[in-house]
Amino acid sequence: MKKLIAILAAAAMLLSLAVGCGQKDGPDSGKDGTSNDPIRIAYVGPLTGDNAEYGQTMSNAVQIAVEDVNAAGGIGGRTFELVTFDDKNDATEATTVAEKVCSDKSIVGVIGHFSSGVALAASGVYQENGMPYIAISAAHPDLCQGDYIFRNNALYDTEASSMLQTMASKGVSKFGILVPNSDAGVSVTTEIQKCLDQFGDKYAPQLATIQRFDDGTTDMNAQIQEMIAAGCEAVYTNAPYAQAVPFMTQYRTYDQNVQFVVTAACFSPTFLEAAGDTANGCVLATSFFYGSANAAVKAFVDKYVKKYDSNPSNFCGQSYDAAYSFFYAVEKAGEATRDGIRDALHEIEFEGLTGMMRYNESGECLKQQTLVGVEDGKWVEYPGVLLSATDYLNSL
Amino acid sequence: MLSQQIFNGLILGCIYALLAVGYSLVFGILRLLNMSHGAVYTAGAFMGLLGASYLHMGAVPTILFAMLLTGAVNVCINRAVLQPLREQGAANITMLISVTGVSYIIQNTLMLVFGSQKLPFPKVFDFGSFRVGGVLVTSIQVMIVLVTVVLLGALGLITKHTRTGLAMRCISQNPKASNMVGIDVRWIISFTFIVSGICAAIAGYMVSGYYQLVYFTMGTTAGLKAFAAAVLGGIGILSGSVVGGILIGLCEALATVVFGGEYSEATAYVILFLVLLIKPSGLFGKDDVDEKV
Amino acid sequence: MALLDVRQITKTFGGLVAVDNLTFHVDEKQIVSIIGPNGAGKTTTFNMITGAYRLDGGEIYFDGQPIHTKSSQQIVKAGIARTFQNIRLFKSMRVIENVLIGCHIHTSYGFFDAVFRTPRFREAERRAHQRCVEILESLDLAQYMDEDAKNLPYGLQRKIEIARAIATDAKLLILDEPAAGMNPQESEALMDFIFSLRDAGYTILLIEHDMSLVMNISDYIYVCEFGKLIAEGTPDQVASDPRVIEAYLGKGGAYE
Amino acid sequence: MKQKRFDLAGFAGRYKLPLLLVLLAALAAVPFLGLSSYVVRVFCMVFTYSILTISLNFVTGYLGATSMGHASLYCVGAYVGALAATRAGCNIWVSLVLAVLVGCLAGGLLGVCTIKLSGSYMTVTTLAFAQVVTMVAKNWTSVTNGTLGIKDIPKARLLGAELTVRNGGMYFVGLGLLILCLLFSSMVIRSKYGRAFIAVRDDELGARMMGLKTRNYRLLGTVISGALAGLAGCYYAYLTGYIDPVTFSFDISMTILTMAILGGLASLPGSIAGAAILTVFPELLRSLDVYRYLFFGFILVIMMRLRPQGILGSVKAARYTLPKGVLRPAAAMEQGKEGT
Repeated sequence: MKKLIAILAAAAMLLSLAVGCGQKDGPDSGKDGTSNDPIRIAYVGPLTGDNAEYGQTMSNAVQIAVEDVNAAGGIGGRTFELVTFDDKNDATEATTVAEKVCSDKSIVGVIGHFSSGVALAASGVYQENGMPYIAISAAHPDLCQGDYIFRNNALYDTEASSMLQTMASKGVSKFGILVPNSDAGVSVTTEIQKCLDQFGDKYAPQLATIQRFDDGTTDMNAQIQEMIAAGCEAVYTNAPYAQAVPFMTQYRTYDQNVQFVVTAACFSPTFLEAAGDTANGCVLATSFFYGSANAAVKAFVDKYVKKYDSNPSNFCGQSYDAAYSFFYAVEKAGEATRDGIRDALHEIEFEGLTGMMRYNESGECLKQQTLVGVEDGKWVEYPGVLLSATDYLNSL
Repeated sequence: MLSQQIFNGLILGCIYALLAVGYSLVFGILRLLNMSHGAVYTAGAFMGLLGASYLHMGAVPTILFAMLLTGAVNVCINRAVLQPLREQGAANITMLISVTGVSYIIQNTLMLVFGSQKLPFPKVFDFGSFRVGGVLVTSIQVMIVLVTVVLLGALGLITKHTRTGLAMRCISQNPKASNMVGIDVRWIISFTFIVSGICAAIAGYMVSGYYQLVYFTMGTTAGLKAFAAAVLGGIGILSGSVVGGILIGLCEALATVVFGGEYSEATAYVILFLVLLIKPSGLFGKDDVDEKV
Repeated sequence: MALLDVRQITKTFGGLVAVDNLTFHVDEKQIVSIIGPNGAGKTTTFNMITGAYRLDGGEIYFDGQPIHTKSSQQIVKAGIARTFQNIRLFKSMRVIENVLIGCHIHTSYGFFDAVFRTPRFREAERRAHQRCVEILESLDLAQYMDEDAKNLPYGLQRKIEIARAIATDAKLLILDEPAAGMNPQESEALMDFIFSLRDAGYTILLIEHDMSLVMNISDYIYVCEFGKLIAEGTPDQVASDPRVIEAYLGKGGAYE
Repeated sequence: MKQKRFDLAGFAGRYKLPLLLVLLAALAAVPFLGLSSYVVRVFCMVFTYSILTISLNFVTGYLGATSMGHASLYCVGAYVGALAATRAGCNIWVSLVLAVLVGCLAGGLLGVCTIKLSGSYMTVTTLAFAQVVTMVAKNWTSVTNGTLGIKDIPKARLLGAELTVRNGGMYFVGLGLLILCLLFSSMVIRSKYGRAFIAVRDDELGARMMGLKTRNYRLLGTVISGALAGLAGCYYAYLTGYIDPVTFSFDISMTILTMAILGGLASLPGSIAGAAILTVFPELLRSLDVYRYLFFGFILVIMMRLRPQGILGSVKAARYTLPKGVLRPAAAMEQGKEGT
């Protein structure tokens, strides 16, 4: 008897799949784009698994953007609605979810996917199904090849140039870099080397050593020893803060006054709490600063803190702007269809939380980065230190 | 510089050993690949965090608090999930999946309760650092070595010189026979799970104190390393799992120097493979391969 | 000429000499028993003959060919099959599948024959299954054919092990304490069964403690103690040999 | 007398052909039911994981050696397929053959490495093997393009037409590969090789005493498992269009192992049931978002409690099917009929 129950259970589950996802499709309004049902935008990202924190904070930011636009009466009288999906930051899940999102006619735009590999895998599906997708944290150099694929975060060449400018501004003579053995690590290293070749001998600081670590390791002592041996006065790492914080605390035990340069991945309140006084003096380049005086930024930060009682990170700012890119695109296109949005995205231009939002013909949005640092436990902005990559090259 | 690297490798090894010891206890007695041990270790770390940061208890009460709760969690896993399966005569491989399910449950519960963000863990046993012959040593590192030695000694004492320890060794050889001679197999297995939970809590507390960071998926890679260390040393041999852990820690540290950071983890596993090639039952494992015909 | 000729074989485990210069032979269609108290080296001798242990000295000839250097696979192919002291049937397989494993070395077809179900595969499988059905019917085990081996009573499992040994087309059957754990009726049935094997042309080499079985069934008996041969002869000679009595019953016991 | 139970497996055994044809017809109709490409893609993933579970069964189910590094063979197949497609411009059919051959080599290498090992020692070696494969994939940048992975893998083509998930092409490729793999596996298992595998699993020493070269069979098992995993990997590469070393992580190895055990070890229909359930369930729970894997954990624990031997684990027909031309002995006639 037990065998029969088990097999019936298996069959029931299989059946419920076809039913399960059938009714999840929303009203079929996307097609003509004129009926007055809410326009649905999807956020897809890691809500569980190792990077759950990033996924959840980004989807919070998009939720606030949707609430803001609805409060302002929506676009052309139509309100927006956010639908969230989990991809566990895994390429296989991401492609399956992308397929699910594309098959739901009521969804007209997608924001999300955390790491580059996952974003790349999913963008293939979005391009094939004609779904406009804005990536907000994947910096893989050749992500934006399809015309439906856009990106609203700093590319590695901007990242590399800002870092090198920071090293020069701090008067560092020798610096080292610590990168994860991942697509992020490899890409940033290539870009840094490219910049150094371009700068040639007009650029004083010298790259002493490149150290790598496996994803998931938190013990960096061995790499630190190599860097100390190479005589590094400053160290750059684009590791997420789960690895950056132990790296900095361990480094401080050997060398008190090393200068740390990190990335926007560390620009979050938990970084300050976790690093404590080790964070003092550390600097990073970001396109969003939650302490900035800008009114729109202040309003967003207050709403975010009230709703989720923690400060928004750099990714939150970029997610908010990505959501608004969709809203403005719907306004310009006059209709909520996927192709309409795709064409409109190229023409919109607005002042977002992370600076001027304008997508060039290949779908990239050139970010303007500002230098931010930690002084006795608080983030402080150093305006005007960083120039754009091309301006800095000409100034040399 | 090399001596500093070796010392760091030793500390990393002790960390793996701390975890491997808890692993080896259950592993030795039930021959079960206890995949949930990584998750229990994470739970231990979070209990430590609960005690230290939220309830502001001192170091020792926090450790006791963490040991108590994690031991209870581990024994619940045994009683609720594994014992019924054992009594049904289920194969070990079935329990491997139940235990994997348990590790999903624990990790996700921690995420839902404590949030998915990485939480700071207060500094532990922080009495400054000193130099010994060119090697910089911090107090927490000394404590880690001390705790590993003490833990190994205590467990060695329990298993070798107490009746319960004797019963544990009997059960690992032959559970049925132990039952026949009146050993309360159920209680001994639960006791083993409690001790293993306590070891996990200690390991969780020490490691979080060392890296000052706690997050709900910290147990996955650490759990695998502990499993590798326990097997490298020889299944069920406590001292073996410590030596195995230290060997893996040293390999990783030296591999970073020789090959570079990205090769360190793979090198540790290659060393493990080479040792098994030479001695198929681990460093100290008894060679029970050609059993009596 | 002897079917099995064992010459001065020796085996030591560390310092312990388990088998010490043991010599004996077994002729065609004979039932020969090796008896002796526990630890006399009987099973070790069996393991050396079947290639499970390496020899530390001496030679073994089967059908005139040296087999002490050969692997157990080659020895089984040469025609020696055995059963085990503690039954080693394949638990999750049916009775017929266990016996089919016995026929394994004689079912000759390649991997791709199996994948593409070539005529060579069909013919070899048909012949193997036919042979197994015949063996099972001859030992009247046919009605248990579909049962899982582990579900059958002890006596039956013994007979299935022997059936599996026969399936290897062996000339010499080595039975390692077949009567162990059997009640008198079962060992009586076993005796007739072994006689029927001998009449069917098989040569039997037996290790056994059940004296009544050994004395009634054996054509020739060798007695070992501490790895050394202490007596040999027909059942009557051995029964009255003082050294055998002493080895079994200790000094002073008179055995009329 | 034993209460007569409805012998489901025996029933399935006797009416095998009609049952299979009905199932096949149903599966063939799926892409034409107007289901969304999401459901079609889930089916494609069910096919991929079914082939992977069957391939794992050759090591864990039939040879009894728990392998926790199966994603490594899957990864080898995927990379061979991707490189053949991008670098050599082969179509899917050539890549599949290449992936199977290289899969055999990889399986053979794993087999040789673990030949002297058993139990947990073998398991940890498969883990080490998987770690090394990932390291090679990450660092051999000249060939595998390292951590950046291989993107824009061209779509499969048949007679000029492009096969994608949307037009159901890849669905039929997947279904075809699964059927091919099922036929191949059942032919191997219902032969002396299948019996030898199970004999080696139950009692290696006993098998050696029966004249079986047990090491050859263990090696053959891992080679077959490598070949089938290579097949699945190559299909996945064409299905997704992008692969990188992180995709084939330890989680994937554990998922495949869980599917094999949940479905029932050493049972081909069990492998498919396990793969189907553990691919479908996370999709069903998708609406739970954050709680998804909490539920998934509970499902695993409960499933193992209900069916420790797996859903189709110990499902066995009452009577052994003799090959044609072999008469069923009279004595076994009525014994077989009234069931075990």
